[in-house]
Amino acid sequence: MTPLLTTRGLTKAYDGLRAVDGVDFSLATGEIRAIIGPNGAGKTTFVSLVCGRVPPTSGTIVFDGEDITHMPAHLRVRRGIAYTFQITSVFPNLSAYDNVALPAQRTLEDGRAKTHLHAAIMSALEHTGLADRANIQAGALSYGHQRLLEVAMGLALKPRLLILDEPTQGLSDSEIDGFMGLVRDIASSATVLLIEHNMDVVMELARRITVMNAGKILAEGMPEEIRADEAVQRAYLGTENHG
Amino acid sequence: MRSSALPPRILVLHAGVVALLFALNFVLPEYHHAVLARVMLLSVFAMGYNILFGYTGLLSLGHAMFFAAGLYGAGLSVYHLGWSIPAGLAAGIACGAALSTAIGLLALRTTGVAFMIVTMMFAQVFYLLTFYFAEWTGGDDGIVLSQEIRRFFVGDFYLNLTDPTTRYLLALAIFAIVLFATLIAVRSSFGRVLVAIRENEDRARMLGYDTFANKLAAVVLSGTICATAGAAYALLFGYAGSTFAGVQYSILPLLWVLLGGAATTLGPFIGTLFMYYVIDITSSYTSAYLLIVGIALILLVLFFPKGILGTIRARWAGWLP
Amino acid sequence: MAFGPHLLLATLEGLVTSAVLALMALGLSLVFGVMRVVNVAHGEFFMLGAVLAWWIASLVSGHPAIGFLAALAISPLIVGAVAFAADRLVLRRLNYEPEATIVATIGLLYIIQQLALTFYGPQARPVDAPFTYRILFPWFGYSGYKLSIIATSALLLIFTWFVLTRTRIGLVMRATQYDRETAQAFGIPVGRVYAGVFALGAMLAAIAAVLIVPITQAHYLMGLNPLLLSFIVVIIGGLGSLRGTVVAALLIGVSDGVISAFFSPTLAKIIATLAVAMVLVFRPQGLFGSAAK
Amino acid sequence: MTDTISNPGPARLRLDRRTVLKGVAASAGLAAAPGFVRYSQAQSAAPIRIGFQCHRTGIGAAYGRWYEKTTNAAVKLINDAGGINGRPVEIIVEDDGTDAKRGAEVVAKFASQHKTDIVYGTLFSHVVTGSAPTAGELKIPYYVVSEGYHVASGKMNRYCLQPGITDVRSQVTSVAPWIAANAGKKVTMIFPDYAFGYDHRDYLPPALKAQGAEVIAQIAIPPTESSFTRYFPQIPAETEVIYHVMVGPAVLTFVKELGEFYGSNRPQLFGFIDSLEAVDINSPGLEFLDGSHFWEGSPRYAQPNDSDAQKVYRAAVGIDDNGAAVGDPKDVSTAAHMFGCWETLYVIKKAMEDSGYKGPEDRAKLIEATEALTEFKEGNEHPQGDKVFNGKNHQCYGHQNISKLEGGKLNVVHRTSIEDGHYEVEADYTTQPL
Repeated sequence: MTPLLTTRGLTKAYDGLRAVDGVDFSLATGEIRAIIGPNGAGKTTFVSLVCGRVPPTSGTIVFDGEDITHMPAHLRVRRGIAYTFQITSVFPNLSAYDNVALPAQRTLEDGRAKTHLHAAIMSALEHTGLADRANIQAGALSYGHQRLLEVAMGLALKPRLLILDEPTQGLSDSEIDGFMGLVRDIASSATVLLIEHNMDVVMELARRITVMNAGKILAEGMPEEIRADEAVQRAYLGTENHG
Repeated sequence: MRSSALPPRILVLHAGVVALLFALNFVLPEYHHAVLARVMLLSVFAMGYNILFGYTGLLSLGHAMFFAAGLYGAGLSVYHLGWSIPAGLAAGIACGAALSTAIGLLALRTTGVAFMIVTMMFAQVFYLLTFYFAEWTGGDDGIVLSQEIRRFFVGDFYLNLTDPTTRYLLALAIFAIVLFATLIAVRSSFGRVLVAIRENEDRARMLGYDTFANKLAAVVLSGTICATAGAAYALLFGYAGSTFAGVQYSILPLLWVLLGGAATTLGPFIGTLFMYYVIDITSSYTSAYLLIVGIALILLVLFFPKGILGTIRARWAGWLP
Repeated sequence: MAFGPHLLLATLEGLVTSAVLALMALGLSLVFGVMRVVNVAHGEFFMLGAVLAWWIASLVSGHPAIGFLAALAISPLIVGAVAFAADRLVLRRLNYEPEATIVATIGLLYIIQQLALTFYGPQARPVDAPFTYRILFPWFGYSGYKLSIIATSALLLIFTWFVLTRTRIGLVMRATQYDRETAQAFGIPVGRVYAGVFALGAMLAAIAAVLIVPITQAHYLMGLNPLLLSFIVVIIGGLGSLRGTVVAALLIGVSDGVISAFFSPTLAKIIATLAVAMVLVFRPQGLFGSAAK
Repeated sequence: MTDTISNPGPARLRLDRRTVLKGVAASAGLAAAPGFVRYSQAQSAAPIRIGFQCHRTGIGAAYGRWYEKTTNAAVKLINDAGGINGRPVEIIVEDDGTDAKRGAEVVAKFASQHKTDIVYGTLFSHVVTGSAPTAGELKIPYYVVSEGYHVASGKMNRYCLQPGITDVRSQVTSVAPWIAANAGKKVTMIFPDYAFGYDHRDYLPPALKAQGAEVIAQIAIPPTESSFTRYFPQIPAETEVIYHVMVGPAVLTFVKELGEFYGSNRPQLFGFIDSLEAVDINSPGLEFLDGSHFWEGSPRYAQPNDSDAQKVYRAAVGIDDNGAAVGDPKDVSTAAHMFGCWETLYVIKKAMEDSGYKGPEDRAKLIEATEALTEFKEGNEHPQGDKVFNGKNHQCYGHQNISKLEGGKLNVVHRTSIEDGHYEVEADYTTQPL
């Protein structure tokens, strides 16, 4: 099976500092993949390159057999790459409903048809348990609900690849449990790429784990393999208390 | 804002405003009747500005050029080419659409304060061009469309643009069309995207929107509406001059919109009306009316930062579009 | 006139424009850089500086230089005080919100302009230059005072640069510019810094005005054009970059002068404005410094 | 309609017939038009209301202030002498901000809010042009004191008149012979790149050509400019006369820079005093103008041969022998133009008396009565000098003064004849319906 996403020699340099340094990466359809690594390892930069928020210095990105290296971000989204932000960035002055309406109207081919749009919005909101909060301004929602709304917006994009950047940060334990259920649910229809610090969540959800350090891939494998990997332990032990 | 269909009370409010303005045609004293006709046209200018500034969050200081594009597009084609009044109106609107497309393509490469300055500079170029081509435009003196030209037949229907009632009703028609067009546009999915761009452009892009194309559409829509106001102004009031391309006519719609309430459909009208009467009344008592305008602006921004309608929406009527 | 001398004259004229523009734009740039406030009333501070210069000079008898120097010393102080008060009374209460401050400074513009019209009048009034010396080139004569403006402006710019980069005041300002919250956490009195920066920006405009008033006269509507030009300089130069501001002022001033040597006056203005607009369009981050935050 | 001008007799008869008809129409409309009731009830005592469109703010404010002073002085004299048709005159002032749009609004405000009988007093030509359509539509007589060629050109409408000041085209034409004979044959023009400048640009070259002189360069300065030196190299070296007509606050800069550029070795200078209205001619930097010549409508400085009427006028307006406000030598007047306000008010008075003007219903009669005027005699009503009036293009023509600046004063050295300013009049407003 051809992988959904591959990168070859992907590099991003800022003033000579290589935040992402020659990454070769491959992701199979239907996978739940976690990327872990210490702070500053280049995880967020890497996914930003994939979704097109940041232009690469060199290297190629192929999505579903198509070279998207120089494709503008919004076209990548239309091809099925969805990105949920590390820092919550819902539209605070719009209602939760309108927040979800934005991606939903974009994806629906018949997006102008109100009933279909409405159905799509409500389905995403129900999926994330926010249906009863549809008319509340997003800025007035609790932090946990804003994170969920972020996911609902990602879902409404009907993504083939959903990139979740630190989705559980700031959530309570019970919220995290619910969240993991949600991700598993999503994985039935989309490939998930997850940046996560919470190792419990990673071990629980991910089928494979990629470890990054200093802009490079340090290791990759099944959760157990990663847990046993000496290089990984060194990298983590060397930078204890990274959060 | 559950669905994009217009909720009844919003429809009633807007239809009610239009109906009220229509009724005022029959009861207003002569002077205020004439003032309101002018204010309606100027508030169309403000509504156009509001699309870009209020809803899309792009602060332009060059909208006088779009107003003036309509003004001259209509005025010059009627004056020099002998076009009919309806053709002149169409020419004015077309000029505005063409100019706003060109300006949008260039100016939207910038953001923030740079966008503000670039639009201001393009407007300055436009202003100077009206002098450079003074042979046609009449420079600051401008051109006068004679009364004869402004009395004409559309089919069998006689229109006399020098007649106050005709003028009032035409101004109202344009006002109503633009008001409802704005209402529909801002409540459509397109309007939602514009607001999303205003709130967080990067996020909107990551939802799959071509934000450049959407911003360009907003500039063109906004510029075309402003040009409509300009074209109608030239034809209804019979005058086109470079004053209208000056920088103060770029600042005025900003003030009107901020006063009435940015990103509210009726705010531009209320702001224009309010500002007009503040100047009109105070200037009768003192030549220092600019002082009063200045103080009023500062008090307003201190105590009603969201403008008149914006404050009402925030405190009492969240449903206002 | 032959082309060489023509170009020399155009360049000299451009340098004078640049010298005044650099001071004024620096004021605008500081206010924008540190406070993120687009001060639309900046041109009125310039006008106020010129009008006060006339008033002060008319109170002082004796050699014109005395009146001029008194104006140069006192006028910026008064303008600075007005700006300080405006910051405390209005801008601070608006929490320096971008849109609100634009409206407020437009209001301020109207107020200052109207007060100038009421108390100073609609006339254009000159201030005597501190000295009159006409430099005689083989092809044309040139005002010695104008050349002295270039030198004075250069000295003032160097002084400002020194203050901004080599003193504690500059450090505090840069810290505030970099991150308001953090600066506050480190015990920097951000409120006072803001008021001070706003006053300083206005004072720079006033100094520019006092320098120019012996050649262009004080008039209550004189603020608009310099304001527009300063905006352009600030953006072209890159926000908050002193070096960029100076270079951009030079570029705008001299190109304005030189372009006018080739075309009819109105066309020259059109071309110069369009050229600068295109620079902004195709290099939106300005010629120097990074993109606006 | 030509006989209306050449032979006022029959016109008067026809006016009367029309008056009757109008009177019937007016009384029929009275019940429905509350605005007119006041006039019909209190016709004899109610003042005649003149709306004064004044440049109180904006770029024309310096002129506006003196236009207002002159207007008040003239109205006081008119009222002291019994008013117009036995009714006092009341001036209602509205500021137009020297803005074309606001100008039109102000005219509408006079017509329908203040219900003034007429509108009067505008100076800046873009305000006149912007306001004229409104005046025409509201059928309110609009007497301007602008000196622009707009009214005379026929581009306004029948309700616009300029009976108190000669238009620029005529001014330019009348000074051209003197320039060619006394200053030089090769002329370079420097003028503002807007309407006021265009009148000079268009009409000086043919007028000079007729006198065997020529314009060798025209330099139009854009309206936003505040510094001029860079344009001076465009003045050809063979220039004998620089003809300059800058207006606005930048004019002092212009003169100073010209002085620095040329030093004492300068071509002849001929300017329109418009540049230096309300500016002290002895301001620092203006020394350079010493010995140069200016057009003046009415002389700023008292002249040895001033008529008694001129003395009365100066005393009434309150300007001293130097043309500054009595008691404030720094407050210099706009003497070369503001006499036009005075004279226009007296023309209005004459026309209202001729037409037996009673109220707004007589506005058409007032226009026709004004059109019927042909000449104004020098005297207290017309202190600047005698004038002829053309009822067809609604424009008056008078003498112009050429003054030399010497010893810190402007001394009149030549006074043109009315014929000097003659040009072919093509416009005819009297063919338009009222």
